[in-house]
Amino acid sequence: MELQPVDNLPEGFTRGLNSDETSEEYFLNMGPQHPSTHGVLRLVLKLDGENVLEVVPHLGYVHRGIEKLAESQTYLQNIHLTDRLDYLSSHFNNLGYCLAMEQALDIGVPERGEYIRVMVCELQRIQSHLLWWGVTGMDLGAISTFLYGFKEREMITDIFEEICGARLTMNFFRPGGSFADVPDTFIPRVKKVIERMHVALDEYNTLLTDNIIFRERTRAIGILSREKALSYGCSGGVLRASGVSYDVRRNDPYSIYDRFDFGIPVGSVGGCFDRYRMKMEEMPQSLRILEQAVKDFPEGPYRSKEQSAYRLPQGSYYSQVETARGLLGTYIVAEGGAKPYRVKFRSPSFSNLSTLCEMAVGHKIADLVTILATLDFVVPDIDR
Amino acid sequence: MESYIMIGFSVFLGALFVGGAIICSKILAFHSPEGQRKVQPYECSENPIGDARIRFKVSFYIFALLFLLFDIESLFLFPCMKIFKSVVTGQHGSISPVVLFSELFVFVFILFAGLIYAWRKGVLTWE
Amino acid sequence: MKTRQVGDKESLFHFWGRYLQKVATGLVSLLSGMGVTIRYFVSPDKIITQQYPENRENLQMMARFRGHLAMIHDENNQHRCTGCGICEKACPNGTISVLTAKDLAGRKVLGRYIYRLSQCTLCNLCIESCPFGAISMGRDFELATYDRQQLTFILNKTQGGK
Amino acid sequence: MNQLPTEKIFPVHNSIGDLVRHLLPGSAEYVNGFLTIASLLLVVALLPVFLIWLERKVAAHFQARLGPMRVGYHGLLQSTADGLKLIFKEVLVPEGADRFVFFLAPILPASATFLVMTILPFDHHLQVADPAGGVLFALGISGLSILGILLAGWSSNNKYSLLGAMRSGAQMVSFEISLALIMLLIVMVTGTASLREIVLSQQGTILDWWIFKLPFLGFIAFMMYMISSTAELNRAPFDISEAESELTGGFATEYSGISFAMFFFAEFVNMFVSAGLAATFFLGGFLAPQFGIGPIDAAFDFIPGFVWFFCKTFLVIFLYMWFRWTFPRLRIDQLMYLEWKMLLPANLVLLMGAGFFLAMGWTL
Amino acid sequence: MGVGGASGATEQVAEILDKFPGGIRLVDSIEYLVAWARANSLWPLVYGTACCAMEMMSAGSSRHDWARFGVEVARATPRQADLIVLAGTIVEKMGTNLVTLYEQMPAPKYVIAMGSCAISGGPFYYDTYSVIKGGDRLIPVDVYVPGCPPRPEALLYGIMELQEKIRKEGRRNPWKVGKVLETPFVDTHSLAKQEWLTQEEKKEDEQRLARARFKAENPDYKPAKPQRLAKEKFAAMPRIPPRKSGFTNPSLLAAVQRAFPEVALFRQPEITPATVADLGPEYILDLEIGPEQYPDLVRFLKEDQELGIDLLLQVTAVDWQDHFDVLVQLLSTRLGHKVFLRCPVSKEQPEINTISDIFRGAEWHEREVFDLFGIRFSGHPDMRRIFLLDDFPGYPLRKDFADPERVVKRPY
Repeated sequence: MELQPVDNLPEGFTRGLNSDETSEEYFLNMGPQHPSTHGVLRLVLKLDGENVLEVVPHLGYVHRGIEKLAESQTYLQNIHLTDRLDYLSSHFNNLGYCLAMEQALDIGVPERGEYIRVMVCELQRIQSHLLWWGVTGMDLGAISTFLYGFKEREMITDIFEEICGARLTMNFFRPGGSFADVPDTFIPRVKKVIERMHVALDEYNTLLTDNIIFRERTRAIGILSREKALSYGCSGGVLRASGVSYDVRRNDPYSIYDRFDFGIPVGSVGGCFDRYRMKMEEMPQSLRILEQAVKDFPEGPYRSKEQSAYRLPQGSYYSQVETARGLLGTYIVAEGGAKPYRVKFRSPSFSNLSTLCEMAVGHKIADLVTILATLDFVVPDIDR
Repeated sequence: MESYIMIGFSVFLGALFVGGAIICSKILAFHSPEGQRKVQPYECSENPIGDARIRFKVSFYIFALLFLLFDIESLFLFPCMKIFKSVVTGQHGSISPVVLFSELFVFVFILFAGLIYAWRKGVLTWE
Repeated sequence: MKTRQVGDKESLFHFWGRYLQKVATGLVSLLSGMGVTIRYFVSPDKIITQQYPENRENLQMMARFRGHLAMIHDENNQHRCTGCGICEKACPNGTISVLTAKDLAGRKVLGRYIYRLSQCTLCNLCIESCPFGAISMGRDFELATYDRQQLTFILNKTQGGK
Repeated sequence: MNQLPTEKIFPVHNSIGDLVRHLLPGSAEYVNGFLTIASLLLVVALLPVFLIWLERKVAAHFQARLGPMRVGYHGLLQSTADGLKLIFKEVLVPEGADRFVFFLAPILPASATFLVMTILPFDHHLQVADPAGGVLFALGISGLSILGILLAGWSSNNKYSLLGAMRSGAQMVSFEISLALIMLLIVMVTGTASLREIVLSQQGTILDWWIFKLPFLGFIAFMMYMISSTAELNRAPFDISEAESELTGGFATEYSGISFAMFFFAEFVNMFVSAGLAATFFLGGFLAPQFGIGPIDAAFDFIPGFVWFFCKTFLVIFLYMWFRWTFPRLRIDQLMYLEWKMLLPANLVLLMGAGFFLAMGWTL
Repeated sequence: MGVGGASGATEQVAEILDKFPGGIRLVDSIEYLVAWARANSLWPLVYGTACCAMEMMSAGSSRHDWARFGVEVARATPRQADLIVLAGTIVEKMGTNLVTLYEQMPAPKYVIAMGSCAISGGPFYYDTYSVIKGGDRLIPVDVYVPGCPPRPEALLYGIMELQEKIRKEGRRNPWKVGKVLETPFVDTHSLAKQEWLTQEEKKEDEQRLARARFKAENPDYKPAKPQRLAKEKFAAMPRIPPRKSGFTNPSLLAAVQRAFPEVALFRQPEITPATVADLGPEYILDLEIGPEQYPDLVRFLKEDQELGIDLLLQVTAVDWQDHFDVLVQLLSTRLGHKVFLRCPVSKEQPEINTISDIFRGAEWHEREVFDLFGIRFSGHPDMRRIFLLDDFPGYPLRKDFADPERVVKRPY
């Protein structure tokens, strides 16, 4: 058996394979069509047996040019584009965009509208985390978790479908509130979800969190130090797992989040298990917010005055929200007129994923899958 | 011996069954025209980088050696195990069960010591 | 991953203690996990599957479910669309083409309302923008076809259309 | 229990055989043997079809859903459809593959499964062959499926396949040791290596089964057998060689159509064989469970032995499925840790413990 | 591409058998059996690019459970798959991979286009430079399931339609590989309008007559006024600005100006910390600095302990027709304030120093800016395109980007 030299060094690699006799190095494509890259992300790995020596991610396999497209659509039409960024956080994306518009046009939101926003967003956070939990389990080989996670997720999806008619791409929020009021069944349904989730979370913890195999699989894998996490611009669970207590809802509150009493889980080590724990502990906190919101859910108008056409005054507007994955920044540059001059979404997954090269090196392929799972990214959110 | 004839016969039948299925499929299955990338090895839908016939980690061979060691050693135990019961029940009058057990114990103990040695040397840790 | 070895700073007794404890807690965690799954296995009432084609009779979509765009027609097959084209402008992806004609009185009326389901994102903006309440979201979802051309619909039944 | 006299040529007897014996004296033994093998072949051919359906149904019910429902009663014909489809599906051979080895690889484990089936004691007299070294035979044959996987991985000219093959090689090679040691334990306490005699050594009440005998040690041995045989079968949580989320298709990445079906087939027959061996070693094989309560015992005894054998085997198969649909997958180094640092020492200790019991002449 | 007709030995076997009495029956029943097996055993490929993949997963979840159709055996490798559900947008970069995937599936293989993006490009039909407008331009599609995304039930219905299609095919109606659409990208919206207008023009003359006659017959016809739908009215609400923490704009500006006196405020030529206060608490300090001092300022902001700025939100750019602005957005996780700073870059020579040595996260952001705006960052360790193919012509987010081959211009 002779080692064939790689003629063309794969893109992004600076060093080729170790050319000496005992070398066991080779390149391997992981993706764009791979079950654990969660969509179409391509990683080119330089491996030594099973050990990862270098990872080069290749993005853009679902780059749809949303930011260019947004420049040719009106402000209102752009809301439905934000659905398709991080489709698991579409309410958050809508909200972020609407907050920027509200800031520009000085539109207020009535009390009930704010409560709807908070509740719907927290439901979405749980929904997104449930999917993430299921998929994480599946990536680690526990297929049942995938279906268990989806069971409760469907309950929340039903709520969304009832309030806005869509299950995934909601296009629900508008500047000043939402396009429709919640039906009467909303609160009972939310109560049911809260009740069920408390039981379900116990089940999840027994099934996966406490499982010795899972613990061993995630222990001391993919450590991301506090400094690195900050330097890479991580946010959300990834940043908090590394010990930085930053949550937009707490540190830069939007909507009415400063009225609610909830905790921000913070990790210590910054490994895979910490990142996992962040998400698992965020769900009870979201339930806490929901419980408080259900208790004093007000009557009244659900949105403020509608405008026939939204024209933002010249200037640039920035808003940020805490999505299920981290900090989503919406930056709108307006030059007057019905269409924005430039729209930029600061997506959490983009920055979070960039730490992958740092974390995966020295681990095995199986650990790479664990790291990818706990990073919890959505590829269209990265590629936009 | 006779039983092995039957086993041989069933091997023949098994091969017939498996071969039949494969031949059946050969005749009846679809053959789509050759495409550009149809026969390219699947590497997540990308063009494979480099050769797939690669050198592989030495740890695999270490474990193969360990396997040989322990598997053969445990097979050495087999005859001893086979008569153990009859020794205990006194059918082999000449051998005392305690002596046999002691011999067995020494053997297994050496095996165990080897394992501990490998453990301490760090051979058993898959890197 | 660093695994400690025998005699690696901790006493043998301590090592075995830790080892056995790990085995015991590990086993307990595995068994309790198996407990969760078996509870699902033995209780058929926990099955939440909705058997779709079999339950067609009583399958009810949510009231606001957005399946496809539909034009509201009354019992005389009359619609309220005036052909103003606001929905066409509201649509982000050119899904709707409002093609107008002139009626006998010379007034602009709707000729043909073309709706391309193949391109529609079901965002609800056309319905929100319609000042006359002429269109709404249909709740059908069984719309799969073998031919992409069949996903272009003419929504108005009265004037201009075929 | 009625015991027929031992046979002259073949240790095979069943009712069909008895009939033939009457009709065609002389050639009876051969005809009888062929018939048994033919019926066995039928069982082997149909088993995976049923087992795959069962796996899918059981998985579904573990996951609060229904599983196949629309083909036949509760989807009974689902795996038949799958099998038929796979036969009529195109077989692709990747560029640069070693064609001969590529085609040979799935045939090996599939035909090897027939070998082990021959020595399983389905009933008192329903057993194709009962070699004196049956245990060793079973152990030896089980290695053949490793060979198939290694060949498949190597010949595919695909890095994922190769990774999967190497993983499974290391894994199976390791777990074979503890499997061998557990079988040795059984040989030691029974004093025989014939599977039939191992079953017969468990006659008596249910407490005479090896799982309940050897105070506590029997149960531990059973557990260890379950762990190592699951690993040997490449089933979750030890399915690292075909870990879908890591290696896409694992060793079978390049296999399509009938070649892939062969792997599938072998996997499920192997599972049956493993479970059958577990039933034989630990659960009294074809013996009816006896509780020492007259009428129940008589009723149970009335049920034919192969029914009991299948019941016990399916119980073990259910355990395999239960594991699969509950646990996450282990990493390869953890797998090695489990085998070399946990199971193997425990096995040796167990062996010595049982030997000590025996040598002391204590009741087991 | 272009998988022609499929052939198999079945045809030859059938030709021989057909000659015998009852042979047709036999072949027919085998055909039926095979079609039945194929229809009921559709193993999908684990493939999904965007939102529709979630609904595809939902279809596999306990609630909808596509296992009932025998579809749950999702294969990660195309070699064992029968069905590929095009769930999500297909972009140019993925296109070749998709064709590879399809070709690597063994025949017979089926394709379901799920959702608007896979059918026609959907929301990304107009004004996008990278999206392929419909999966059937690459591979033949059997069933189209509309929706955005379709409900799981809709996908199940699509699978049932596909089963129906498969059941009807046999030797006499042999397995057809569908055709790949090779129509150019057209603006269907404008096309329909144009067609309609020419059609109306032709009718113009006869209609004029009809109208005249109508007017003569009904001299005092008054058309009914269309009734406007009464919409719910809402009161305007005063906006309560969110609470801001950390440094206030004046103190932040003062701190920066102490170290960098040249720093200017974007679009606010006369800056003093006092005037900044008038811009309100929601205004985020938007500094402007020359290219020479730009990395130094970023470094200063990061390293100044007092300011506590530690997180890079993003690096991006804006095309102002005559020049670019490279934008850096920074945040203090500890204190909560944000600083934006921008650096003008000329269009003729779009090059600027990198800040990826200060914030590691800037590396990808700068690659993105390079990819979409064509601004080079000198000193960047890995200056490649990040999203688009290397041979993509031009930089799409520039205002003067035009690519008639890829982009269908919005008609209105």
